[in-house]
Amino acid sequence: MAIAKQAARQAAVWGVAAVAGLWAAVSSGAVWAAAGRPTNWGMGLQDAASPTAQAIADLHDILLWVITLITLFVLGLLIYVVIRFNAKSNPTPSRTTHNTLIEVLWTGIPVLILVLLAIPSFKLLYFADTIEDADLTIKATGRQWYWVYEIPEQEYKGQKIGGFEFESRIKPASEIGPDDILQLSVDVPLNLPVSAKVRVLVTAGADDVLHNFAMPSLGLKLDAVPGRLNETWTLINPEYQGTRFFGQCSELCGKDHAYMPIEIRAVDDAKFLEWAAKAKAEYAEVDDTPARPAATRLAAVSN
Amino acid sequence: MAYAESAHGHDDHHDHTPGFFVRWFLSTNHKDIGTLYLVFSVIAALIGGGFSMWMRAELMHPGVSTMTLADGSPDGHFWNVVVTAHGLIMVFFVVMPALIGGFGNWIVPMMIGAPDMAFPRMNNISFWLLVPAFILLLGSAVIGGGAGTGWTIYPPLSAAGPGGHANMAVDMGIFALHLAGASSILGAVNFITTIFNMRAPGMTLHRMPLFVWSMLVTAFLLLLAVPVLGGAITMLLTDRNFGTSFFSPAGGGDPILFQHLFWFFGHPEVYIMILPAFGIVSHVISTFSRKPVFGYLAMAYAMVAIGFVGFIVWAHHMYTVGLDVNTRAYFTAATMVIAVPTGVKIFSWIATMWGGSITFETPMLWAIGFIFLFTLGGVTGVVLANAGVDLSLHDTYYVVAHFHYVLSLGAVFGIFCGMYYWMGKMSGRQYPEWAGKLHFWTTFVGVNILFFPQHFLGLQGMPRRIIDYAPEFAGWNYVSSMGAFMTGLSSLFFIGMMIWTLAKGRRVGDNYWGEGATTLEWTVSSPPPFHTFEEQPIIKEEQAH
Amino acid sequence: MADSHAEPKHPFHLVDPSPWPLIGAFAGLLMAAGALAVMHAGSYWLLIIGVLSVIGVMFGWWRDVIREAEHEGHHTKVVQVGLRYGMALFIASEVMFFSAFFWAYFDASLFPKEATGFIWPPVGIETFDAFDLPLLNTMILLLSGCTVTWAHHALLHGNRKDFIQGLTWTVILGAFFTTLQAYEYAHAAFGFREGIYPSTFYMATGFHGFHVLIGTIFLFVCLFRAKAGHFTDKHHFGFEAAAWYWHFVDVVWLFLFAAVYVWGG
Amino acid sequence: MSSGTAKNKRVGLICGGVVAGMIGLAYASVPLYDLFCKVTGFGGTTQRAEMAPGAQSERTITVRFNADISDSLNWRFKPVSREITVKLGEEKLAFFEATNLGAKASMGTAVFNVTPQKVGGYFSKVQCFCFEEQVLQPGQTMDFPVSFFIDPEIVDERNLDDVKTITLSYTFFPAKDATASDTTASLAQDLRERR
Repeated sequence: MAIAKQAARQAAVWGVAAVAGLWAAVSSGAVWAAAGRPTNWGMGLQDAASPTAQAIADLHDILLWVITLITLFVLGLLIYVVIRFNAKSNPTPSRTTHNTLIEVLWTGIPVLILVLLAIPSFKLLYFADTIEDADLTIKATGRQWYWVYEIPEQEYKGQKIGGFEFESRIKPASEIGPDDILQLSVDVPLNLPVSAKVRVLVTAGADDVLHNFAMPSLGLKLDAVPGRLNETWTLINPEYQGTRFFGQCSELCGKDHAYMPIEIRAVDDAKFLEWAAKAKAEYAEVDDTPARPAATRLAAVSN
Repeated sequence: MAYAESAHGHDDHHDHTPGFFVRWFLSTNHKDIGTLYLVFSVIAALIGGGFSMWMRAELMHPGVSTMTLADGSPDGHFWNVVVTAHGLIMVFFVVMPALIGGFGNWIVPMMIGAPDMAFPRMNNISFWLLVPAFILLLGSAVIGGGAGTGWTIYPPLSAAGPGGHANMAVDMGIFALHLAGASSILGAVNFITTIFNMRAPGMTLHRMPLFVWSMLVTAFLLLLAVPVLGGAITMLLTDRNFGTSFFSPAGGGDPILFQHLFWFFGHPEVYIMILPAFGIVSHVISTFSRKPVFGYLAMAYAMVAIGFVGFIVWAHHMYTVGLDVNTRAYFTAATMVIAVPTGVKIFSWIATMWGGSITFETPMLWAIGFIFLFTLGGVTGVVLANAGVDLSLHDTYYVVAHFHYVLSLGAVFGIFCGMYYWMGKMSGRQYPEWAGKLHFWTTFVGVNILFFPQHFLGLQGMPRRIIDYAPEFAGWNYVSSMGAFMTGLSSLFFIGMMIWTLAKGRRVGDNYWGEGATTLEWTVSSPPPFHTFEEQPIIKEEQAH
Repeated sequence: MADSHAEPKHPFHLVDPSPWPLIGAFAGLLMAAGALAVMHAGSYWLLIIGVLSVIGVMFGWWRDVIREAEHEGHHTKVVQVGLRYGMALFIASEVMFFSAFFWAYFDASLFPKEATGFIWPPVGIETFDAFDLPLLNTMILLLSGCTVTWAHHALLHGNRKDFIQGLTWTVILGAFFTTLQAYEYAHAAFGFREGIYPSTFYMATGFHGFHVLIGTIFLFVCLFRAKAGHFTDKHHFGFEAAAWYWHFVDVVWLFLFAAVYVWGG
Repeated sequence: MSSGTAKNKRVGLICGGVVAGMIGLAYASVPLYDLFCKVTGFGGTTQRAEMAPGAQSERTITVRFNADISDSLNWRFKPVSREITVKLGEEKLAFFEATNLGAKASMGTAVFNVTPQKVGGYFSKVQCFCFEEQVLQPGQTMDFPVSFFIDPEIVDERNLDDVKTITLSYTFFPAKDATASDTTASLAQDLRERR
């Protein structure tokens, strides 16, 4: 009896230690994670490269600890009960069916834990939703089955840029280079400057279906809905300059849902401006020139 | 009605069982209808489960190997069709028929000491409606290239417009859901009426066995949730075929409205699938611990609370559609609340075992497995409840892992648990214990290998519902597929064993589980007579639980 | 078979095996297949067969129920309580069915900012004057609610003549309502397919109209049964169910009238 | 039977009373409803503002414009200016411009929304071309003016303090076929065409 008990205790301790070790490794994530891309055998979130992604990772770490401990607690209880109260160890069952104190506790303590969890959760939620003024605005339009990126005409770092849009499609296997990732690399990636607050507008083609613009390392995920513009923001932390970020459409959108990846290259301001200038020359220009100057309109309507 | 006339013609004696056709096709007997449901569910599971095996085979390695077009290029649409069919079959034609139609029909009347269900004839149409529904659903996977919309059938993908599904497949799917929905609603009316109106004298609501409680709550969820789905898919149908604009932005409608309506049904639906399993597990835990259920009232009202809260958390499936931040905050908070009654149930089960004298027959293994795996699935639910974290996890394999832990390893473990617990009661024959244990351990290990790595894939950002993935996801996908095949083989073993049991299993007496099994079904023979409780038992003590 | 038991020791009704559920389920399949044929092949005959077989099953099934209740004495007090539960729950599910359409309506009308430019009813939609035909319809339905209650009271007092009279008036008013509704549809200034307003309007009022039709038929059957001498002051759940259903249809209309015609007009 | 008749009379009276009451309520519902709307500011048509209150605050917000168009409309549809800066409460006028590039006249209808989502309730339009169906002849260019203001009450909402830019987005869809007004006839027609 005593030996059984001791063995049980030992088994429980070892089990807890092993699982906790594994999960701690997962939660730290450092071993497997890489920025902007998944890693084979990776077990945690991708490296956080934006403030939102960092906040998500932080909350996820807290949550992972809490849920791991709860699961281990339940597992521990189960193991204990199985060993201590099996028919051999405990031939005569008790008839206990009520214990008010413990029932109040196991209702109250979870409530407390959830309230405590709600605080960082809401902080993250409102943080991710807060948009101070953005330095740059881009628009992503989901279509079956590629993305259209538009850099609207705007001023960035004192320079007038934008006024162009381009299509970004999956890179076929035959063109995959050594730095590319099959399924995730695109023919024309979107370039974004690091350290700039970017307003991301997301929609789907007016005659299209739902898509979802997702970039795990940047904590971005937003539905693209026809006839409706959604807005979010991101900021690529400066140390990720030069990184290529990969994401995928995350809402079932038909036949080639698996084949509409998203690729963003993080560059510095100079390179970004260079890219924008080149892109404007190269890609179909968005025709923004009005047919008549604005002043004549005002006169016509001011009634 | 030639039949009914002739039935009156001869004078049946007390326990006369009708002939084959009448018994199985025109049945008004809750046990026979329950058996029909169980058989139906097994057949549907073979198809739905077969689809999942195919999917895992396809996902075993990067690249597309089996689901290709004639020229060898990937057939993404076919993949979507399989995903859709797997989801709809498992939800509507496997889990619900097994837990509600099968065990509910078999056990609820016996547990409350009633001779049958309240509306035996309606009970039969509840079953038979599933057959045409299933035919239509299979049609929707075949005709016109099939419906590749996902089980959520979101427009505009499910609409008839550009980029959607112009052919008949989605309409067939909609009618399949209409018929299955009618079946569910009629079944729900039947269960509620039976439970309210036909309890044996002395069996107050607070003396009712927990499985009956779980069916009562489930039936109310069905009654109130399914018609909303009916309305939603009717609007989808008219949008597709008659030019209305409910979900089309061009006409002033809103595709997001469909998601609201769908999840107002869809969220209660997941509780519909899990609550009966809660009920079964409670009985099994109590039986094999040889102890009454701990905190009976809390257990019953926790289910009521879960059912109620289930109606006010639907938008947590829609965190990324562009909902207002305050709305997301509300749904985050409301969703987290579910953890409280669920926790009460988990702890009460453990407390039931605490101080007991536990033996580990097969049903008990499934019940303990259920508690652990459901806890695991539940806590990842707490993670997903946070709208902020959902920015990373929405529509990834993390979600797939989460809902398979609560449904595939929760509800389905509940089904196996009930199967082993009541198999002897229903058939009069008992499975070989070693085989049951082998099935449990292979399934337990298999499903964990199958679904646990999917958490990692989700955290790494792998979206769900994709036919092919980057080589970076290859490792865990391979492991997951291995787990799937192990589970698949284990399930085939189960079916073989059940057939063997029906033919050659050891015969058992009224109460083959002994003192722990206290509910009324253990007072009748195994299998029970064609008509049970010709005379209603009288419940005096709180013996019911 | 239940009646052939020597003497049942419980008050419940163990129904004989019946072919109707099986046939009914497949009649449902036929109807669904017929609807598919209409939508994708433009052919109506399969739908017509489907609908007729569903109606046939309903007829046969409920004829059996009536026989069991009237002539075979299976509907004991307890069974009647069960039937009451059944009908009430069915109506509850119907309420949820309508709630989906009201949801669609309020989604479009309360939050019109996305699609209809903050305006409800949308520009270009000429709505009905709520205090014209719709008000008359409201009065008709309310009046029919009164006549059905009159019939019920008469029945409770064993006054068969008034019972039949009240029921007759209810059926006439129900039919009148449907006629007026058809007239309204025929004179609507907007077509079924002209955007979200007509969609919600026709869907909600159309399904209501359909329920009125069902309710009218239900009451009509009760009228027939009443004339055939069915229903006593103690045992008349068939009629009561019809009356409940009628009141439900009535209440849905009041919501429609208030929300769609008055508020949304 | 006599007591029964008396009772029937009473029931009849009650029914009559209920009917009379309902008629009364139904007629009273219009003024009551108007009153309700005035008090709560709630209702079908009140969300479109009649007039801007005028500049109320030094806080400015940049309003950017976004235009999308359905592929099945062969139109060019663009905002005339990319952005405008407004003071809270100040009414501004902005233009979108559409040109029919096709060879046939076509009809479009626009839907709009504003982002971020949370400011939706504070963005008021005085006049717009929102849901109206617009016909453009081949080659025709049409202006679509929108006049709007930002509700000054936005300052009271702490949650909106971060909002410095609002995006106003329009999407043009082809208008639903307006000739298909006769439901049943056109339905049958449509079904035949489908076949």
